[in-house]
Amino acid sequence: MTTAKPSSASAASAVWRQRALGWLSDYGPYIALAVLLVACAISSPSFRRPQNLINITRQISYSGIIAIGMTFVIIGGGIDLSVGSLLAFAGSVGIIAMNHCDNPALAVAVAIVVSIAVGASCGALNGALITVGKIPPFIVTLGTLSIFRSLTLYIANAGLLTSKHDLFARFGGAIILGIPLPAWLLLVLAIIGAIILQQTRLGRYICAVGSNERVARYAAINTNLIKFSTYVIAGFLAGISAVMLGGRLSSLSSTTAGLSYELDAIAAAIIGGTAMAGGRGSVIGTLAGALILGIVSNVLDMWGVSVNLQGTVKGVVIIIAVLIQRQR
Amino acid sequence: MTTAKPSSASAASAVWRQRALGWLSDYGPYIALAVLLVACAISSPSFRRPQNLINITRQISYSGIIAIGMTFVIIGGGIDLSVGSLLAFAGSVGIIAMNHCDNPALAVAVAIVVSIAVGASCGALNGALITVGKIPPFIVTLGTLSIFRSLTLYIANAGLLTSKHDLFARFGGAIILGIPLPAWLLLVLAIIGAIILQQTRLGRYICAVGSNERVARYAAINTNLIKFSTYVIAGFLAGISAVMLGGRLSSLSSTTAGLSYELDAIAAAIIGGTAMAGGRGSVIGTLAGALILGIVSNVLDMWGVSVNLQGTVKGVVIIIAVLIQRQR
Amino acid sequence: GCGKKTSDQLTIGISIPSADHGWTGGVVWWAEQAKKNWEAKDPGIKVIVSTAKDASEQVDKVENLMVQGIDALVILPHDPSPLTGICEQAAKAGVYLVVVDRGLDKPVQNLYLAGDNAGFGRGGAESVVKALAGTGKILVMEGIPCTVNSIRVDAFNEVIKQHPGIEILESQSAYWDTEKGLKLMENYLQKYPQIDAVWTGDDDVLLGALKAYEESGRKDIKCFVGGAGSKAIVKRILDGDPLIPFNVTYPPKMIADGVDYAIKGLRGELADDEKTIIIPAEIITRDNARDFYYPDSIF
Amino acid sequence: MPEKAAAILLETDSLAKAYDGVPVLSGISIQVRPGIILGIIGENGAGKSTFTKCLNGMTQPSGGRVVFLGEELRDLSVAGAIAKGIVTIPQEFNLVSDLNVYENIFLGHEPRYAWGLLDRPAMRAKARELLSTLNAQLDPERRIATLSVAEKQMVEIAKALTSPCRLLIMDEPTTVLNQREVATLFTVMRRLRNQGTSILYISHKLKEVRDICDEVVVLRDGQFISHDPASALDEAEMARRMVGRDMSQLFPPKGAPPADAECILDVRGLRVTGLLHDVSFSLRRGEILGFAGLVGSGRTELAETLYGLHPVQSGSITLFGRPYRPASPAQAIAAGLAYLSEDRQGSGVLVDFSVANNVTLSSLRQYCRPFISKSRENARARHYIDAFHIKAPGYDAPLRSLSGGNQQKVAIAKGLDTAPKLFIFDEPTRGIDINAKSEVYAFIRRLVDQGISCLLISSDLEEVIGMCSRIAVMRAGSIAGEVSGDHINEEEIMYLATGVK
Ligand SMILES: Nc1ncnc2c1ncn2[C@@H]1O[C@H](COP(=O)(O)OP(=O)(O)OP(=O)(O)O)[C@@H](O)[C@H]1O
Ligand SMILES: Nc1ncnc2c1ncn2[C@@H]1O[C@H](COP(=O)(O)OP(=O)(O)OP(=O)(O)O)[C@@H](O)[C@H]1O
Ligand SMILES: O[C@@H]1[C@@H](O)[C@H](O)OC[C@H]1O
Ligand SMILES: [Mg+2]
Ligand SMILES: [Mg+2]
Repeated sequence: MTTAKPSSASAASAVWRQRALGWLSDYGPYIALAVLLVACAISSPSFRRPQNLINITRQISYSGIIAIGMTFVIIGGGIDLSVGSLLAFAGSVGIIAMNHCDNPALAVAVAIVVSIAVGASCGALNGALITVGKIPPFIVTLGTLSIFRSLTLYIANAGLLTSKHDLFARFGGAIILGIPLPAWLLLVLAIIGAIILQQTRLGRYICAVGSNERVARYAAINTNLIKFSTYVIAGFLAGISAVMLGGRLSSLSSTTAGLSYELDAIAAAIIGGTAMAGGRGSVIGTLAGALILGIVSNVLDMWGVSVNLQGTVKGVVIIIAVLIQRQR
Repeated sequence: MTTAKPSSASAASAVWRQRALGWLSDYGPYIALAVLLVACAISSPSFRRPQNLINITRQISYSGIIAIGMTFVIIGGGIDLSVGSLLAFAGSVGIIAMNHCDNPALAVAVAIVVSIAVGASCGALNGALITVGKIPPFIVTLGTLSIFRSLTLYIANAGLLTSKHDLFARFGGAIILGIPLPAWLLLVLAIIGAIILQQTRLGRYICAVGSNERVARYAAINTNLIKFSTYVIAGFLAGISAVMLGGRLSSLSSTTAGLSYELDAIAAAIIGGTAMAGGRGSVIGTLAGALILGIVSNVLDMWGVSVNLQGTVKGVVIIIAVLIQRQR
Repeated sequence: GCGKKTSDQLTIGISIPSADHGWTGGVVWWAEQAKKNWEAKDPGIKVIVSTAKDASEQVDKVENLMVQGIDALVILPHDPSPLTGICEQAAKAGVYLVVVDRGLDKPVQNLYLAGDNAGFGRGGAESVVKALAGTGKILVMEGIPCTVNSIRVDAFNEVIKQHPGIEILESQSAYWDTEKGLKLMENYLQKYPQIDAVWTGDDDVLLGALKAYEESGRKDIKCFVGGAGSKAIVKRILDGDPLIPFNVTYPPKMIADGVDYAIKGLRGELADDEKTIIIPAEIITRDNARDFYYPDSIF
Repeated sequence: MPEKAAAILLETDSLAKAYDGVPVLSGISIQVRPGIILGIIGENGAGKSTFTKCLNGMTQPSGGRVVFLGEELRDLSVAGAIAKGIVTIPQEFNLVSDLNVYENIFLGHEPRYAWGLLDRPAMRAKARELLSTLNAQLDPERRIATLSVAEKQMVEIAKALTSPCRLLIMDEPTTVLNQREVATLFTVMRRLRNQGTSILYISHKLKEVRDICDEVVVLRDGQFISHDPASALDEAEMARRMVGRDMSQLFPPKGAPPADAECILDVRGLRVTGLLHDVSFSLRRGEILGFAGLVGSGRTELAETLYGLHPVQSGSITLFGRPYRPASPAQAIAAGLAYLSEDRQGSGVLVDFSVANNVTLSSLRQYCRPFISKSRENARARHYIDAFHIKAPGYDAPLRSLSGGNQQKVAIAKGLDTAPKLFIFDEPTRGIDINAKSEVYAFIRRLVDQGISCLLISSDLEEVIGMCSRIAVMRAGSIAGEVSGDHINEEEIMYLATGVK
């Protein structure tokens, strides 16, 4: 009996091809980021100015912080369309609360605590409707997207809510070691997020639930609690982002604050390698995804591309980034 | 050996409860619609005026037509976030094309053909990226949402595109037997859609692919072709909706036409009983879902509810409508 | 005007864009204000406020108002062409029509009430020219693309063209949005080493642009010109901010004025020849800023 | 080698398949004559399913040729295979759970009216007819989601029989069927064979292979081993060729618990709405209590209730001397229970997770202080890989790349890692090969010897009889009776399970 061995040359090349693709898929977002950075720096002198790079870190930080939460939600098998509206709502309530305090330091503290508390509670509401109410996440958060925005308009009379304390603006605009505070926060939160995701039980369980909820339930994981927690995390981070954004402008527009941040956050997570179907993803990848989006948008301004066409470039970047990773 | 029979009383009541819930879930949208209609008619004299009811049918028809396409896409296991932008793009190209014709009748024909062709082709692009490119539908259509809108802004210089033919407005505003043309179209398209979904192989295959793609593939169904076709259908219907909307307004705004129609369409489909995860759904249910949303929005106006709070009511309606159906 | 209904119950419908940015937020606020004031003052009057996120929704909303039997419609159209048809229908049905701010394609209205958009653009341009003494590099941040925006930008460019010493570095849309203005300005500050003046055509955007400039620590820009007289900017003028020498009014209160005119019109208190009322674009400077400062308004 | 008949239906020539460059099949050259039933046997991961997938278009071979009716098949698609008359009943279920029975049976080739619309009455009638030839009482209108595993298998078989078929591939069709259902299936298979259809029949039940097959091919590690008439091989010889050495004893010696062993589990009058009615039994330390019964008799539900997955309606449970009413699997595990589920991929293992991460899924708390210690996790995984002879590229390989039997071992390891005192096995050897089976049996025996008690649910009567000293038989949600000691035999169990002699 002759056993035809697969030609070893072709097998070896297949192995290499496979490895290369696997590698591309694992490190894809980082390679893309590096290539993009170099290309932009070469093509635009304004782009490579240190201050511009610092600006980019701040420009991405608000939706980037939200994208971290989105990463958890998506890995857990869900989606949260409400985070943008939630940012506006949490921030508005925070500003209203702070304006009731006369002591500036206290007022800022109140804004921080209230915004984050509102964010986390509204996230908990999403989570409860999804787990206890057994309604698909897309629907729940589509509903609360509308509800949170509408409540914001209502409490702000559809206008702008302005903080009466200058300290709030100084806080939101703070620069530490040359880097803006929100950018620091983004970095720190991303590191904490990465540790939670990779090194803790919660993170492992989130992956398990997103990968196959039934298996997770049979493995004695409280799947409802895990899913619930991802929405609380997302809401909590939306609250943090709201404080930073409100502090930056010392005010929030009830109509436009956070508008369509959810789409940017989802795009960042996906570009960063998180699987839309859940079960797999990385917070640092999301950070890279947010940077890619931010750099593209920045360099288009630097190149003077018509704003009308910027959406096309953004859309193409999203699709291509994912296309490259899917080749595995 | 005696086999303990289940206590027949409790078993019977469980069976009844099961049946009642199953029934509620199957006919839920229609019952909700009926209850809503009666409640609104009783509570608001303006609501029950015949002209108002006719107005509602037109008001829902544009996103309703899109919702039919969305139903196919969702049942097939996908999602199409780009339909709103696609409406704007297809309609804008249609108006530009028609303005090149001098004969009014020919111009209207050109607008119809071009809009529908652009809609179907862009739908085909979505479908190709999803099936051949193997990119998740959410990502592809998130990208094309951005791309189609941006291209519309570009060709329209971010402004308004106005038809130079009055016939177009007369066509879009046509009333047949007391009912507006787009409402007729919605009805006819829904019936055709329902027949396709329930009585043809295509419809059966869409359900199969949405329920379990692997199984469908092993049943020798060309799953890519089936998924592809759902996006073409969605694009085609977005094209039809674009013509009707353009005709109605005699113009299209590149910035706002069709904006967030995708969310209304998704909401209508889900309220109408289509399963977010695919595999199950009904076009007539979607029609009921669109009517529910349209009636709620209309009656809030009639009741004089604060405009800022209308979003809250809409969000709550979406969530409750689905909550009732999930009780099965 | 049409029928003189003094003693009758009058229903006024207001149809406006939803608060998609600060100024429209102001419009919504003033519309609610008009409703509150009139209904408190005159039991014979009912005001219904209706907002719409885009032109096609606005058509639906006007239909819904008409079903409710309005006697007058005060409308600030999203865009002229899409709303012309339905307004024509309303006028035919005998509704007293007041069009505010953005005009229609056909003059079917009883009264047109608007700010001076051309004057708005011109005023901005002239003050920039004056501050730069005829030479310098400027940036333009346009608004949401619509008629109002193009009238203003065209008028602005018209004036600038006559001053060859002034170079427009770039003209992009900031969508009348503070955050977008902030980001755009941050990027421009990196891109252009020398900027002499900025015209944002809107005070919301101006707030963002100012913030970016202040944070950059640069000192080259001589003036920022916005417009519409938002309370935040008027306050800074009042406080003597050297960067903001000037502003043009464009009061969102015009929607409330529209309601007043509609009621007068219905009651036959308006002269029949009063067809168009242009609210002049008033120039705000440090000297008269106090007259334009409404701390209680939301805009 | 079998004597050559006039014509050859199918011939493979040096067929090879590699996944990601790793060869899983090489040099397979086999001839299939028309009108025979050819058994294909081999250990888990031997490449049986892969071989059939190369024939039915589900995957493309990476080397060699397939010749069907004298024509070489190239770039074969599933549709192409079906069109040529190559029909498959795959190993994992292939039904659309949102559609009903008849819609599934005709999926892909629905009868239609002249104008293209579906002919539902015809589908319904034909489906009913097909099912009755299989002796399956099943309403064609029922949704797949509501069917039991065995019912689904019947639908699967009916589906395969709708298309005209020259080569029928059956990948472990009987794992979920009871003896009567198997007998019906065999009747159908013989009928098809007599009509000229050839059948490739894959099974780990060697007795069945001997009963039904005309010829037998043995694969081992992706290599062809032998092709003989079935009559030439007995079960021991089949097992020897599969494994490559002598298989002495499948079942370990039975050990009875000491007479004075304490009762650790006592269930009295247990009721679960709609599922269980008045279930009572008890279990002593170091005992294996078997649960037999027809499919759908409620054994899985009983196990799941003990594991905290269904709310108890009434009745009492005493576990280790304490009242026990679990509200969640977490409470069950805390009380010392482990449960191996019958639905491996549906609720047992995460196919995207690595071996290590699967093993620690239920016991992760032990590896956290407070961060997960990956090295301890990996060490643990290596331990199980060695102890159970799990064939895996490494502890970090995703389960997706393991064969069914090896996935099953990982699932057992996962339960074991919670250090249970009572282990419930639900169909522990479903779909695993004889070698792995004997390992699992030995393994269960070892657990019991260490004082862990077991409930063993199985539809394989040989298995419960071989392993248990006492067997509870369930019927329609309650316990129909118990057999023990010398009374343990198939007749007695079937009598209790069906209620007829
Ligand atoms: N899609 C795949 N990717 C990588 N490896 C695979 C894939 N499918 C199967 N394998 C590997 O190929 C080998 C043969 O698998 P196959 O499923 O054919 O075995 P089998 O004989 O059917 O086993 P079982 O009796 O457990 O069903 C196994 O080692 C398995 O790990
Ligand atoms: N989702 C469902 N909906 C309705 N009935 C169901 C559902 N799942 C199972 N059943 C029914 O519940 C009963 C018990 O099913 P199951 O097959 O789990 O029992 P079992 O005794 O564990 O069988 P097995 O021998 O396969 O382990 C069956 O009659 C089955 O038809
Ligand atoms: O929305 C516009 C506003 O921002 C501008 O300042 O004035 C005119 C309005 O239409
Ligand atoms: Mg197999
Ligand atoms: Mg079972």
